[in-house]
Amino acid sequence: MSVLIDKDTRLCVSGITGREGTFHAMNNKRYGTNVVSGVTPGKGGQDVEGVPVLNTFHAAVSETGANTAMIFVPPPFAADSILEAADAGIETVICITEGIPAHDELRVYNFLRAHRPTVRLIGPNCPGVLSPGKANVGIIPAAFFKEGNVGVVSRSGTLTYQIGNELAQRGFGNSSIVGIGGDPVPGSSFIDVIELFQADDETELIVMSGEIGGSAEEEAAEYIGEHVTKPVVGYIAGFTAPPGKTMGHAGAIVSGSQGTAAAKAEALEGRGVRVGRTPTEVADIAVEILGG
Amino acid sequence: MSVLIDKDTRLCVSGITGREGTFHAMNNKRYGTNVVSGVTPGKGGQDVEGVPVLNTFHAAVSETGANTAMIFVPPPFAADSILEAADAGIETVICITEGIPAHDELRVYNFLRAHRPTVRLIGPNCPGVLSPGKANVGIIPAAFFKEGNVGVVSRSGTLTYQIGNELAQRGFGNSSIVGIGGDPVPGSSFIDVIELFQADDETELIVMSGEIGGSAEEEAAEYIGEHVTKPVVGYIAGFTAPPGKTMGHAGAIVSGSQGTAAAKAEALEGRGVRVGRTPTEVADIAVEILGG
Amino acid sequence: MDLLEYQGKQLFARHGVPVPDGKPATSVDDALAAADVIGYPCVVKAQVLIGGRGKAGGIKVVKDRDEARDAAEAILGMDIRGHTVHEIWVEAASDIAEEYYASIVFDRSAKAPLMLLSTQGGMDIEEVAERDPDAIARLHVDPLIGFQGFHGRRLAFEAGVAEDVVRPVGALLAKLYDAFVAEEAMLVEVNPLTVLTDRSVKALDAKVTLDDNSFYRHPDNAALRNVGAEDPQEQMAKERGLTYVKLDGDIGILGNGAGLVMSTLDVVSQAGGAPANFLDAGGGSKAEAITQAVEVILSDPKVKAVLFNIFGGITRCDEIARGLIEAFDQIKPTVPFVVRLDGTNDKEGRALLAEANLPNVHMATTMLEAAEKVVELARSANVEGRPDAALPGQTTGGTPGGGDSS
Amino acid sequence: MDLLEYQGKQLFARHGVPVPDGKPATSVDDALAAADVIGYPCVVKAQVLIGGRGKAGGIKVVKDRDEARDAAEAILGMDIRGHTVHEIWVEAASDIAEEYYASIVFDRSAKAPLMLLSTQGGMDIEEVAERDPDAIARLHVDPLIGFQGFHGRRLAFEAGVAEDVVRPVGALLAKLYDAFVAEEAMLVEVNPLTVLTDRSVKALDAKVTLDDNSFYRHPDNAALRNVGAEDPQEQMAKERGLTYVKLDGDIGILGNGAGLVMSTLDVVSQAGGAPANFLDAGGGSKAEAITQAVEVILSDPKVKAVLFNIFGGITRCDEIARGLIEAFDQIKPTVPFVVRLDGTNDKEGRALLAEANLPNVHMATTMLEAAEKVVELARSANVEGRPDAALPGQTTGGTPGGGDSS
Repeated sequence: MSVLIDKDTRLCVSGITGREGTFHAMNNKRYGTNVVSGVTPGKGGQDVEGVPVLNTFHAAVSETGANTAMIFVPPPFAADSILEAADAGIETVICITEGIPAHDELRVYNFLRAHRPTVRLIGPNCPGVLSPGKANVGIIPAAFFKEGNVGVVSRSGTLTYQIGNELAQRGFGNSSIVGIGGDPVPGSSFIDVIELFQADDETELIVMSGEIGGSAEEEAAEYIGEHVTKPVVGYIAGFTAPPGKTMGHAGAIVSGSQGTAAAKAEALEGRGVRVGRTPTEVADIAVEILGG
Repeated sequence: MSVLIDKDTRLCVSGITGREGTFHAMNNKRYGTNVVSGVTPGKGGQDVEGVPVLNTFHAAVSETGANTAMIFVPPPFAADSILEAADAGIETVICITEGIPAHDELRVYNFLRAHRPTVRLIGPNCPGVLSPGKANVGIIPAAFFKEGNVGVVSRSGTLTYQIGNELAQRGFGNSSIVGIGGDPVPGSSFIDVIELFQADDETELIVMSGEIGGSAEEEAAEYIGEHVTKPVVGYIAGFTAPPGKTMGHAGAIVSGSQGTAAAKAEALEGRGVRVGRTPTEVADIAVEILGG
Repeated sequence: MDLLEYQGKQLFARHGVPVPDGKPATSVDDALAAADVIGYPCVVKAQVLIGGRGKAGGIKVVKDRDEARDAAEAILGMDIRGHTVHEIWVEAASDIAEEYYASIVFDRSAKAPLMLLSTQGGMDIEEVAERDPDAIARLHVDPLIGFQGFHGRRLAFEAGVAEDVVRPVGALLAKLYDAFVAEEAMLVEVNPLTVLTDRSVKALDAKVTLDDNSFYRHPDNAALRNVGAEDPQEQMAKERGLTYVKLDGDIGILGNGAGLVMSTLDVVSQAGGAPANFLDAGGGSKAEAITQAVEVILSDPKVKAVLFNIFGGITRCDEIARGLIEAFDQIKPTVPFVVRLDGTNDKEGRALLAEANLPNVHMATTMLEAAEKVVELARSANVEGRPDAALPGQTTGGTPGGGDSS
Repeated sequence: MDLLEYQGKQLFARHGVPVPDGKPATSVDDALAAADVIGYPCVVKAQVLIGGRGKAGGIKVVKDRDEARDAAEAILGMDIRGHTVHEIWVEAASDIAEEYYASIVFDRSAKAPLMLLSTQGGMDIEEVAERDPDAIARLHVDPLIGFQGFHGRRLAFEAGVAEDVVRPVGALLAKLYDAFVAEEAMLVEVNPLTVLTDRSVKALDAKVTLDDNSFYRHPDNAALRNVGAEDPQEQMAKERGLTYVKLDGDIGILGNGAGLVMSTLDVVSQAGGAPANFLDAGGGSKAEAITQAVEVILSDPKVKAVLFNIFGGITRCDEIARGLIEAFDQIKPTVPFVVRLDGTNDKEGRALLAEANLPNVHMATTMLEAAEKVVELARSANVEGRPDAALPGQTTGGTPGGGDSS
């Protein structure tokens, strides 16, 4: 098994006719992802290297049976595209777009939770989801990862690659890699994804990679302490980040005494989660637990 | 048993310090309703004939254990008061106020359904709820009704009294009388209340009194056909109402060919519901079914 | 409240919905001045709250001042299906390439605004719906998130609007939704929604119904009340704060509670009578309101008999009786009354009426009995040729047992 | 982006939040002209993005023109905790009866705006929260229904504001919420929120943080960028569209991906080094961006060594290598570089660098190794007393193995 995406994924890519959209859609397709369609308003009827383009997500669902969306449109159009996908009945929406206004994210998050509770949004501002050997939706470079039993969930893209690569070098693969994104209001939290990994037969160990800002890691620590029986290894980036500065990700900011890396590591360790101080150490701990 | 209100009802009255608010709150209290408090912003600390007044519903819940609200404030303040009651944790909100803007009702309805799904709103623009012998919340003149096994649900106040009175004259009483109100977007529909009566041990027969406008009666007919095993007697007012005219209730309007009394009666009869042509005939049918 | 076309367009314009330039006028001179400013050719349009203006000759394209004068003269004062034209709207002529249809309805069943879009504009949408339901794209907007870009695109693509105007049509729908929400409308309809030959998109007609209950926060809308277009009795009732609807018959009806009054109309009809009005005196009516209500009912010259059907809840029957006595004192009605008083303080009310011994007032004990009695009285009045007018303060005499003479 | 007090007040005023009259000024003359219009007494306030202005002498009440001149002269150019005062705000004096505190925070955990109200205004709210948490009333507003009247009343009653101002304080909070949502703020804070002796309610200070990502639809807010207050390197980076944060150390850092760069800072610190900056070259960086990034990093005269830590995903390591080669060609850096290239096209990238044989560029195979190496190089540069400036285009020579001489 795996989480969120697999061989049953039928992907529709919003923004497929853009340069980046085409590039990554085709990349995902080459990996084996079942890319059934794309959406670009006004380009319905065209195709992108054989993948049909439709005007709306509603048409993509009814005409191509899409069940998963990848959002690859610029920030002014992203919230609309997410809502459209959800309205059309898409179950899993993975939004890569970076730079969506925080108030848009707030509205989308609250609307989906209350009005479209069965829809799962991953991202925005995330690298996507990879289930090695099954499907890749997003921009995660699949070559660094192989099938295995480590589930990875992370706020950061490159850091995920770094950790995944170190695991791979030690012979371990992944059930799924989930980038939840670095924005202030991610559609899915650590808890949401950890819950999936806990329920996933294939996953034997969970790596969660957090960073400064917000309290998602603290909340995850609480949740892990109460609900997770699988071993979890943590990492937190940003111990040396100064307060009041946004560190690249819109969500990565220490506000006053809130959201520090130290507090997050402490919260995790307080719940028995081992926290590596470098990506290498994370891989070492994972290998040690799995008895590599 | 009874529905919505009973001896466990702990009522807080919004607008208790107004002339009408005081009159009906005291009337309800004399009937035996447990009126625990009232809310009037700025008059916290006062009392109305011994009933403590608080500034907010939150205080009313935490300090007086209120679980039911009666809203008796003018239209510009009613939506706010309903939302406040729901936010404070009140379970049953009964709104008497007439003249609330339809768009306010739309927002309140949709918000409560999705974000406060455990809150039940009765009204607005309704006479309230009476469970004879147990509690009275609203303006229904309790003297015309006695305890019994007929559940009544109605869009109209006086018509309810008329029907209830005719039943009482024939020796039949009521489990509960529920006025759902005559507005375009009632908080609870016929279906919501019929579902309660169907589940209520005491209720043996259900009378639903509808009127022109909307499609609530047609939807109820559908529901009754599929889910209701108890006998239902119907009444529809407005057979002679001209199209395009609002007949007193904001919701009572035939729009084009939509919402006519004939169509509603037909829908009910199509599902095996006997529909009386006059209030007297409704009482006669009920008596006949109950074998009086 | 329904708005006239031009009021609707002015409301649209406030929210950025594109409409042709235009000016309202109530005289031929004003119309000519407007046409001169707007330029020729232009369109002179009758402003009435009824459809079928075009067929009735209420819309004329004019190409110069003379034609404008002829059109304004012909249209002002014209009767269109019972509506007299008091105002006209002079509007720039449009070079139309396509006619679409768009509307937003307050959908009570779905508890959400329902948006409709069709490329078959310019005709009655109910006909289109019957003939070719697939020609109408429709969707509900969740009021908590509001109109999103995708709503407009979906409607436009599903309705099949021309590819080059998908975007402007979507933008117009967004503005229309803004107007619908901000002005608290129950209906906004644009028929036709036109694409001009320059491919710009404009609302060429406007039908707007506003929610009267929202007027306390929209004083501008409240002021739009098109008083001239209202029935004189309805206007009189409105001024007195009464809920009154004029009907065609000859039996005046007063009751307390909308449901009970509607039911009373039905029962009177079943008894073979024809109600002259719907009048809900409301809950907790006081004597003064009753007196005013009688005044309004009797101001309709067709009324030959009046039925009071009261089931007192909050309403106290003694107050009703006092109001009726006062009305007889002030107005001295010449038509017979049937009164049914039940509920709170009914004994006291009946006692008061018995004591007052009003002329030609008949008591009934049930709704059905009351209905049958009033129908009978109205019928005999017709037979005896009661004069047509019984206006307040006016004594007509001649009706059996009525009038101030008794 | 953080706004200056007066920018915040102007933003408040647009949404009806009551603020005292005032005018901004950047010179003593302008300040005097402003004060003359506003009238005396008035208040001259330093506009800087840092707290503690009052204690530092940056706020002065003046009762006439002479005092106004003295104040403006003293405050303009003043240094307040490292911030130079370039602008002042001249404001009508207020007769204060009570000082409250109000704010709205974009609460990421609750995914909703969090509103705070306290009667203990005029002091640091975090201190109040610690000393007397019950003194702060707080509630979340569901963003789909927005601020309701009851939110304002509940906050006001729970905070214990004076009974006579419950209503105006609630009204102010409603407007503040409007501003928060309409301007897409991450924070709006009013401290103090004052009740004047005439019992009117006014925002006497304004702290506003806007969401930079929303600027595409708020061109007016985007234009507010208080460029003068920004660090020169950060300004330079912004112009080039780079994500850069200035830090205190001497090791320049470049990586791809915010998480990886944060992690790199941490690892360098663990190795005993002090990063000079955070620079995320982003996903899919092209050679040109890398060249510009090097320029920005080296514009900081404190930088003594630079670490490139690249794990290529979308980013191709050969593009990074090309950018670095180009940067050396254009800028001719005089400080040592440590480069770790991993991921997509890493072999090609390393081959390009090997071929280019750039002066004083050291390759590393892991992040840890790279960090240790760069720390060592920076340390030896310090020991050898490298000159302070290494601005682009400027050749300094003297550093071992660096410079254009090699």
